[in-house]
Amino acid sequence: MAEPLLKLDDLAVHFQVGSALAGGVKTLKAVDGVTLDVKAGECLGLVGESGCGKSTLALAIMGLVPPTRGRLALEGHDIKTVDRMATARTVQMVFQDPYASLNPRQTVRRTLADPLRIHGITDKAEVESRVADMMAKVGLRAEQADRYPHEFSGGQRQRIGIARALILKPKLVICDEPVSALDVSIRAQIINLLLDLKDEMGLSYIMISHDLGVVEHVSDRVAVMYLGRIVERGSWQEIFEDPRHPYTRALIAAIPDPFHRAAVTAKAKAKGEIASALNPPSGCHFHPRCPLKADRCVTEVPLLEAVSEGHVAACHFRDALPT
Amino acid sequence: QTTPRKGGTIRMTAPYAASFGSLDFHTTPRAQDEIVGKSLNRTLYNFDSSTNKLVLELATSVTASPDGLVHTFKLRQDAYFHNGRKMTADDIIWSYTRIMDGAKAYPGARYVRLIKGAIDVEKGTAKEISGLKKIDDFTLEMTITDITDPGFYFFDGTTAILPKEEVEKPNFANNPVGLGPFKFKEHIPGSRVVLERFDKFYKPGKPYADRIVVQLMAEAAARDVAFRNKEIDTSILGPAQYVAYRADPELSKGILEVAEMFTRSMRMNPEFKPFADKRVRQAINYAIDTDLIIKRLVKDKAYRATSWLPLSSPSFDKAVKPYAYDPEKAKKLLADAGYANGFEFEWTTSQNESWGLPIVEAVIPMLAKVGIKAKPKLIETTVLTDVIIKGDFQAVISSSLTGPDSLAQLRCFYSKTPRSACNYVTFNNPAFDKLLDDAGQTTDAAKRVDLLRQANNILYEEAPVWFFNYNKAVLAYQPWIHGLQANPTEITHQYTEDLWVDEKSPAK
Amino acid sequence: MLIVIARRIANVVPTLAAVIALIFLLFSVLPGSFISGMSEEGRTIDPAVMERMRKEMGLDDPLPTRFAKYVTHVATGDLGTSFRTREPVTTLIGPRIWPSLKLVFAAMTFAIGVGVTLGFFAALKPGSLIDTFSMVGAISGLSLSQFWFGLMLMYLFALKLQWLPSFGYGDGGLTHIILPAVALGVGPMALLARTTRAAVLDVLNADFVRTARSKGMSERRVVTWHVLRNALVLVVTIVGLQFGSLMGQAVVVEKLFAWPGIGSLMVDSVFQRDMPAVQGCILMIVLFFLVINTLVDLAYVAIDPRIRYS
Amino acid sequence: MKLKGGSSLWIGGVLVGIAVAAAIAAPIIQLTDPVLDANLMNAEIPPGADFPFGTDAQGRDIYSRIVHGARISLTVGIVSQICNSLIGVTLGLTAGYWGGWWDDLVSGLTNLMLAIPSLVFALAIMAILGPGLFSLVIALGLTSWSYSCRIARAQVLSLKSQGYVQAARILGYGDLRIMFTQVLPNILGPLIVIATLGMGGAILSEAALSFLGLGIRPPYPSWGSMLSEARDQITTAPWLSVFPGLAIFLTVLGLNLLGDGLRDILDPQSTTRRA
Amino acid sequence: MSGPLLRVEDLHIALKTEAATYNAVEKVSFEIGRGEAFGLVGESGCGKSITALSVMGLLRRPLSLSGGRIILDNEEIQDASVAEWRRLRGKRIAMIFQEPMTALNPLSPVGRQIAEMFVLHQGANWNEAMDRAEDALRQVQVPSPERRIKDFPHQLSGGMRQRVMIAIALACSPELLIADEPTTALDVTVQAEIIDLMAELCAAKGTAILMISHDLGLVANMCRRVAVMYAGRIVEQQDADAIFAAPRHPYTQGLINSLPRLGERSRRGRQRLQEITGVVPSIAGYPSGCRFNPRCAAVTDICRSVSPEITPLPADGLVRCHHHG
Ligand SMILES: Nc1ncnc2c1ncn2[C@@H]1O[C@H](COP(=O)(O)OP(=O)(O)OP(=O)(O)O)[C@@H](O)[C@H]1O
Ligand SMILES: Nc1ncnc2c1ncn2[C@@H]1O[C@H](COP(=O)(O)OP(=O)(O)OP(=O)(O)O)[C@@H](O)[C@H]1O
Ligand SMILES: [Mg+2]
Ligand SMILES: [Mg+2]
Repeated sequence: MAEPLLKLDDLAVHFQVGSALAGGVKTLKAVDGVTLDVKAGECLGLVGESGCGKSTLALAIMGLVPPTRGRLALEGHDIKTVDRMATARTVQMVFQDPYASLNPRQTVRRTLADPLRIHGITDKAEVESRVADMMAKVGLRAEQADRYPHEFSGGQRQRIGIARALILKPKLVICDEPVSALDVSIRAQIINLLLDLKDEMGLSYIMISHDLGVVEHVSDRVAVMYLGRIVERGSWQEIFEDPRHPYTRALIAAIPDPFHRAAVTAKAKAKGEIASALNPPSGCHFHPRCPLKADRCVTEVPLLEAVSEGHVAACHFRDALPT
Repeated sequence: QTTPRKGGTIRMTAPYAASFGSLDFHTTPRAQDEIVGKSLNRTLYNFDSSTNKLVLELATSVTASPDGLVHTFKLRQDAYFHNGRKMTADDIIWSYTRIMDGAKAYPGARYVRLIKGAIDVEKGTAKEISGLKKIDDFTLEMTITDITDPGFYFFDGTTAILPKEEVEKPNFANNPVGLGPFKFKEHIPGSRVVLERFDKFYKPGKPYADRIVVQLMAEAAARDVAFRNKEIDTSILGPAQYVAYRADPELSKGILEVAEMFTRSMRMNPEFKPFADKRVRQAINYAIDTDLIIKRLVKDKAYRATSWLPLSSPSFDKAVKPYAYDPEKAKKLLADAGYANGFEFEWTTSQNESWGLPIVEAVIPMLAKVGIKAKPKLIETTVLTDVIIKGDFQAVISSSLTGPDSLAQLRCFYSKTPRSACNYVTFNNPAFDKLLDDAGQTTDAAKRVDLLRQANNILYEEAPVWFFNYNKAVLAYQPWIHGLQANPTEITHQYTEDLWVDEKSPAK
Repeated sequence: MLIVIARRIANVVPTLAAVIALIFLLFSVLPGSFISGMSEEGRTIDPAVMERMRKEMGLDDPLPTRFAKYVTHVATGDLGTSFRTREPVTTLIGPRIWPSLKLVFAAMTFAIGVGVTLGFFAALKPGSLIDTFSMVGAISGLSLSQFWFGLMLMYLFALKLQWLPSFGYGDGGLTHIILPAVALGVGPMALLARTTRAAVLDVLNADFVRTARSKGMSERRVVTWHVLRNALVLVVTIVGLQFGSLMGQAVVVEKLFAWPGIGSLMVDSVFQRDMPAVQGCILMIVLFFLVINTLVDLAYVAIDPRIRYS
Repeated sequence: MKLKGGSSLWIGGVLVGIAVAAAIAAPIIQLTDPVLDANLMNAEIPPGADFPFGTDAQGRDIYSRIVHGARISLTVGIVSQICNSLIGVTLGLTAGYWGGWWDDLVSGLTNLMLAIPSLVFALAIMAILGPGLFSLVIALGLTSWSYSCRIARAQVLSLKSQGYVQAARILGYGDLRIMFTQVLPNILGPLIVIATLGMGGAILSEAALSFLGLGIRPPYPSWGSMLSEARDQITTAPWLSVFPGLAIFLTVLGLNLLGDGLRDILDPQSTTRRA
Repeated sequence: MSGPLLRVEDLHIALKTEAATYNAVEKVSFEIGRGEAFGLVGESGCGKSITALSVMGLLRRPLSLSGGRIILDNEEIQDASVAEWRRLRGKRIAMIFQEPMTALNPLSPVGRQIAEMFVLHQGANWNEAMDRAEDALRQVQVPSPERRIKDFPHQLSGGMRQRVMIAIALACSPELLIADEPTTALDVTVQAEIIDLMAELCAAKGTAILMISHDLGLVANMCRRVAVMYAGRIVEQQDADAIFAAPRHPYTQGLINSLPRLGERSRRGRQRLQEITGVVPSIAGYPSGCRFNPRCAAVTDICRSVSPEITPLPADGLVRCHHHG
């Protein structure tokens, strides 16, 4: 089998918060031992509630936060050994907030052309044509190239953000909640665009979102995160039709369902609030909210174990969930 | 005049800085501090402003040996320190010996050094000054090293007679005790010193006032307001206020003027080539319309300087006329000296309004007319002395004390006086040296005066400096204060036992 | 709480140490020695005497030696001996502290009293006459030259109206402090007026104020219960910073009004090259700043639970 | 402060504009030479037809001196603020961006500068360097950068997590390129505001230092030195102080208004940040 | 008593800027019955919040009510005096805001902020008010309320804060609760809990709800009737079931069909999402005629020139479209 495009092995990112003088330094385990891989041409969905470490994971992959432990391999090479510029040409990222992710003092042209120049493409004509190409691909008109971000709407800005991520022709694009900051009526445009580009350019995605509908729609495989750990991973059908972790079920159950689709019952809903990553509960992190909580959940950390080929869940009762 | 009133408060001002240096007057040479010192302390001699003479203060008589070197003082028997103890010859000896403590470098040492053997004490080779001998409690014999009037040396506040037992207490500077007409009451550092009448003062019936407050007021504009607001009784005036006060019908009634023993001049450093030539130096004196500057800029708050010695000096020659304003002559002299096209020099100056930058600024265009370009270089007053001592200037304008000891002052042009002592222009003139040598040898006062007059006239001719003016000190005073003295050594130094305020004074 | 105090004090120490080092180094390169400063108008000092005094004051020691000496002395609370009076600097500074504090507190009282009040009422009616008026006043207050303003006050209130004494410390009573306090306080006053206005406006637009209104509270209650304290949190920082630096700003006012504070001692000492005294004064000024800032931090802890519990 | 519409910007701009124009055109619009045309025969003439602002004690035309004073005073203001901004921005930018020990060091330094009131610091520096334009600019330019430093640092910290800065890093931009192309242009607004307000402060500080006797070196005048020299003549020749006083007041007022107006445009969120 | 609890008739809200005056909300009418849950849905900026604020009498400059009537329990309140508003707010109409983080006073313990309600409206003294605040907290299922009343807002999680907001709003058992996007800032699992809690409490107290959200699914689940707003106007209003089953306005249709819905792919495989072209117009750039016309797939000439009138639909429904089909 070919090397996966991206492979994470027990990746962890811990932050030191607080100061020695004020209440002591604490360790915040934003990402705590994540193992994942992304194959070429695949879209991996990453879901989880706010603060579970999705963005941190993305930043760690991008090299913007240093991992505390674990390995990160890009096309089989440890990322530490890969040149920063080469990484940049392989992995790129689309950000959540289209307003904050564009430099307000740079025209679209500059935003798109500068990376090319930095990566050694100095031929003016080539830069021009690649910029024009890219703009056309994301649905921007050529005459808009010399405008500043504030002259664009949110959806258009997100298109610029996507264009910037794709200008170096990366193989993998991490999309960190690419539509959640957009107007509802605009979201479809961007989702469609992302899917089109994927086919057109043969991209792989990591699609981070807490909107289960979006994740289901675009993903080939899905990973569910809770408090820094992956609690379930599998193909999109497995996750959405046969979730084997109570948290996944709770997530699905929480979605208001105007069509009364009764796949997951209301009994699956979680109680209470997400614990703080600063002092996560013992054993299974989810146990205080879990409808199935048993004694061993408090003490014993469930491991990610296979439910079926390619479908893993970290629950002591993964095989015995009520339906 | 009516008989002086007893009682009341005199409110004087100390205008030269925002604080007093110290109230241990041996340690401080500042004119500012001496304003208080004059009330608290007494010295062996006194300067009598009415006669411009030095008179005995703590002694009733003095006799000199024929060679003029041994002086025998009969001391006052009625002088008491504020702690109630009577002053004796021991106190004078102790005070002078303390001043010669080499490790402390008291400023008064320069005066006491006149006494034979004082230097040995300073160097630490002797414990006692050999030239001071106590004959009895009230008789003191002093042997000096130069033929001169010791009065010039022992009237300065830094040679005050202090009581040993008080000085040796740890906090003397905060509880000063002296022989003066007023005793210490309180000192609010940065604000004021308050003194109270000392009842055992030795002059009968004096002092008159109950209290003296010396307010610190360095800011002239603020002092002006305070004076007009009747919050203070005396205020020293700058040129601008001098004009204003003279023009005011009320204020003009209370102005005391005196020609102080300060000569303002621009020293020319002969190491700077043009200034080595006498004709250039004279040309500068001719080129500047000094009278105009004094009239318009200094607002007549100065007297035109003729030569080095001030008006109050007995050796001042009234027959000599100051350099006239004559640009043509200046040009000619410059041409003779080889500077027909002029030259450029750097003129070091301080900020001072009467002998600093404003004067320089007014002179620049005048010199420009004869082709001399002056570039002002402003430095701080504090650095000025440093610069002058080091000779680190081409020309420098400053103010110099030129009295009351004319011989001592003229020594500053004596060729053997090093620059670091006070011959800042390294003046060297054999005729001048000879006159000074003679003056130093003679015991005949009249002859000495005449010799010095001649020497002073040589300076006039040689023009080592631009003779600018003698300071006119101006003290404004309120109508209710009486007995102020026109002291030419420093107008703010008043013998306060003679001052009194009438009942119109608003002070309680 | 104790931890917060400890942390603040721990923060103060290095700053203070750095200030000591900085000041010492600055003044060790000062041209013109103290001794030459001792001679005025023609009364020069004997060079031999100067030499000896230099020795006595230890000015001829190499710089590191002097620095080491200075630091060890400061650590024991000894600020050195004044060149000028030959007294310990601490006794020189001691009597100045109280007048300085008085002036600074009076000025701050004025600034807070007038500035905060003006800013507060201006914010309640933005665009109104009082708003425009006080803000024009505030910005003018920030554009005034302090000594000029002081002089004007003197002329107006002492000379023309004869209401107040023009200068000096007097008996330490109220009348003498008013003019210098106003002259010193007008800058912070203007600043506080502006800050308060901005802060109150900020808070008035905050969500929780809308919540309070939606509870059915009267506007007055909203302002007194919810707006004031929150605005205060924003204003306190500025008060602290202004307060802390006021002793340094007082240099000019103290000189003008012949006020016996640290500032005038410092200026005097600078001109007389009395380095130990200058160093001592600056140290006091800095210490005052740090103390006030620490107090402000503690005030925060008292009024803002977000800090208290973090 | 919020005058109606952008009027604070307007009024401020006009006031500052006049001062700048006067400074630039000084040699043209002067009536006499401000230094050389001292004529004691003309000393202390009140404002009138020949001398619109009167003459000073040396007989020099006050108007011409004010016009030239604008050069010095504005130079002091502008150059010292450029120094402050350069120092502050460089330190703040790098500290905020790199963090770590450098950040700790810079923060310490900033606290230090904040703790020593800048007037006191400037006084000390002036005492060391001696009076003069150069030392004045140094004294004022080295002593009040803590504000711009703090602002720059705070802004960088908040920008650092903004998408476009992160995107730049991901795209392989170097640190310096990020600082100069991504960060700096976006924090310029508040920094300009601070510099504008700081200029006013510097002009006032110059006046204060002149009052304390540590001002500008002659022969060219600054407004502060003119004002401080004239203070003794306030009763006898009030025009000597009125005009430099007005010049200072109006220019500083203009700068403050301008700064406020700019803040509304460039830095809309920060109403309380700097005071 | 008869008649609906709240009737909003022909509401207009003006936004005054230096340049011009705009109608931020125009011709908005709806009714809410006693105890009924009514939903108001629309994208960001379409005027939902200010409609709600106008019902609270909380519009502030530059916004102002420029026309229409607000009738609470047969009483016109749009011109009520300050004092009358004060008696209405909190007591009869209460409101929950979107950001629980900023909607609570950070310097005041939450218990006190609840207790304020009892002091204000029921003349309680602080002690008994605090006791009742504790009860109120218990009602919104905050664990150990006796400790929590002393906590400050920053010590609570987002969900807890929103519970406190609910406790404040329901403290005086108001007749109407306006919930302006009460869960947008919360996580989905927490959101579900809060919605359930709100519905439950309101049912218990007989409080009507005006639920504002941009999540059509959420509103439809909770409310009986739903109104859809677009650019300051209500474009469609129907029963919750009907609006999903048969949306009549092209905008509503677009909203329902453009978003991937959970389970959709399982049922029908991946379909290309239906796009709504163009962008949401800004308040200064509302197009003439039908405000949706630049984005509408079925646009005709009349849509560009004539503003469509209301067409009534069965069961109190209405739609504002020339081609409602
Ligand atoms: N630089 C940092 N320093 C300290 N803690 C951090 C840092 N960045 C993130 N965290 C913490 O790490 C945890 C995970 O944050 P992260 O942003 O990855 O969550 P997320 O899943 O992306 O949430 P969201 O859905 O809100 O975007 C959070 O508790 C967050 O507070
Ligand atoms: N205080 C205000 N000043 C100026 N314009 C305002 C103000 N409040 C609201 N608006 C404008 O009124 C319009 C409607 O705003 P409103 O807050 O009601 O929208 P919304 O539907 O609640 O949107 P969201 O989903 O973002 O909360 C918007 O265009 C908004 O820009
Ligand atoms: Mg995230
Ligand atoms: Mg809203």
